[in-house]
Amino acid sequence: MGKLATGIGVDLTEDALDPLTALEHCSAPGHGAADLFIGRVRDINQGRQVRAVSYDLHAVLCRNVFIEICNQAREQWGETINLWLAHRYGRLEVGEASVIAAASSRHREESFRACRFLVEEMKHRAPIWKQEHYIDGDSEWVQGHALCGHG
Amino acid sequence: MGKLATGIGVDLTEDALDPLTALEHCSAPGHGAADLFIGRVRDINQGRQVRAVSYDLHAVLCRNVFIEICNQAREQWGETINLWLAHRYGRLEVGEASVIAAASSRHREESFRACRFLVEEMKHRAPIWKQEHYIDGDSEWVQGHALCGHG
Amino acid sequence: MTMKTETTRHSAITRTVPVRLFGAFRQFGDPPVVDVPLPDRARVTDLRSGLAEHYAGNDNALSLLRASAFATDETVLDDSDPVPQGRNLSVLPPVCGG
Amino acid sequence: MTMKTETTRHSAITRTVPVRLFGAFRQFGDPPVVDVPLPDRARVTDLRSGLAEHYAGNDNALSLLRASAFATDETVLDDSDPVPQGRNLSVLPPVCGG
Repeated sequence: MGKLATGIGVDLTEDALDPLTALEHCSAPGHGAADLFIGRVRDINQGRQVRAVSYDLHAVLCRNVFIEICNQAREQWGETINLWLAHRYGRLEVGEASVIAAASSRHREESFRACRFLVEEMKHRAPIWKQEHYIDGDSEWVQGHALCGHG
Repeated sequence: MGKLATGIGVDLTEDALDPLTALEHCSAPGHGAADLFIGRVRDINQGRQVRAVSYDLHAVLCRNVFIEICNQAREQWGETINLWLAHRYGRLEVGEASVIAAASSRHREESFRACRFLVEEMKHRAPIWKQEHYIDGDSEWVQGHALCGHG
Repeated sequence: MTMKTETTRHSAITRTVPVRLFGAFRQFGDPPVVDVPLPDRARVTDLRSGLAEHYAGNDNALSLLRASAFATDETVLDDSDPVPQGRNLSVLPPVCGG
Repeated sequence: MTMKTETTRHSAITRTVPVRLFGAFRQFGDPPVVDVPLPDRARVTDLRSGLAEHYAGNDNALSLLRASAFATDETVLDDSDPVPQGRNLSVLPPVCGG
């Protein structure tokens, strides 16, 4: 678990993700709104029946990218918003949570937008990969978004 | 607690709202995404320091309106999405959750949009009122959105 | 002329309906339900007038009433709707859930 | 001419750098870290060429490599960047978190 600025929390863990931890982090007496997103392992992807997914990630870089994404969200929607971004790695069964993003803010507009931002940026920029395990016994690394250099 | 169609859950209660109940309802093997919104009592509203808020609601009509809102969300984003909409009534202290809305779906776009829809429609259409209690001892009913007849 | 008198007689107050109060209407010291006298074949607009008479002289309540809607347990009503028979009726101030 | 020979000599292989593999690169039977020979003053494009030589003949790996980026623990690199000294280096296939 890592915190950079107060109000920003990121986590990369092999353990089950806990939405209550995210919601507790994303709360404050002045925050009337919190939005939380959970990504879970689906039973079917592109027509193939999935049994489980193994997530691989570059922990150090990923943590830095998560913090950078959170900082950018604060630049856009205000320094007072709280943000949480956590991703699990290792093998996950269908229905288990792979990612939790959350944001809290004074009013709901910022929470919804910032939470969505965390999810979209994570998907495009975070060094995370997944290998799907199908019920037929086959496994395959899922194609993703090519990363670009800084700038 | 009420359910109309499978996958739609609405609740009006004096008890503390539980985000885990909402997230459990909004999950399915085919659902890769869930979005959850929590509205909480803020410590300041329009410059006045709030100690607590009393929520009043028309339970029977409110339940009907909640179900109607959920049905409309399904018409827009698909019959397979799961939806949860719960509101608390009675006296709530600062930080306590007054409303929880959640949606789950195959992909994240529908979850985000449907959850946002539930919140916006609830705020405009549900027969719910709030009286703010200020730290100076004063109390006031908060002005809201006028309701319109059907059609 | 006789016809008109007949009509007037038919529109005279013939019943009262209980109207439940919510939200800011709770602040005027009424019980939770107010009985509103209504003419026969009344429309929602008559219900509004009846409740306005109840609040005669209370400018805050009258102002709130103008911004409020009437509803059954199933739906919000238009002023032109007939007052439904045998249904619970409520007066709903502007809402602010969440 | 002498100058050019000097330059060429300076660009000869002078070190190897360990490059960590992630995601689909794990499927080709390599250890988690591959040592890539590099000329002095190498740029990331040289790192890419060096790793391509490692995967010579493996079309799947070469195709994956073309879509991949190199990174330190702090940031993703451009092909025109110098290979940073004393930093952990990784090759990152296209990502798909969530």
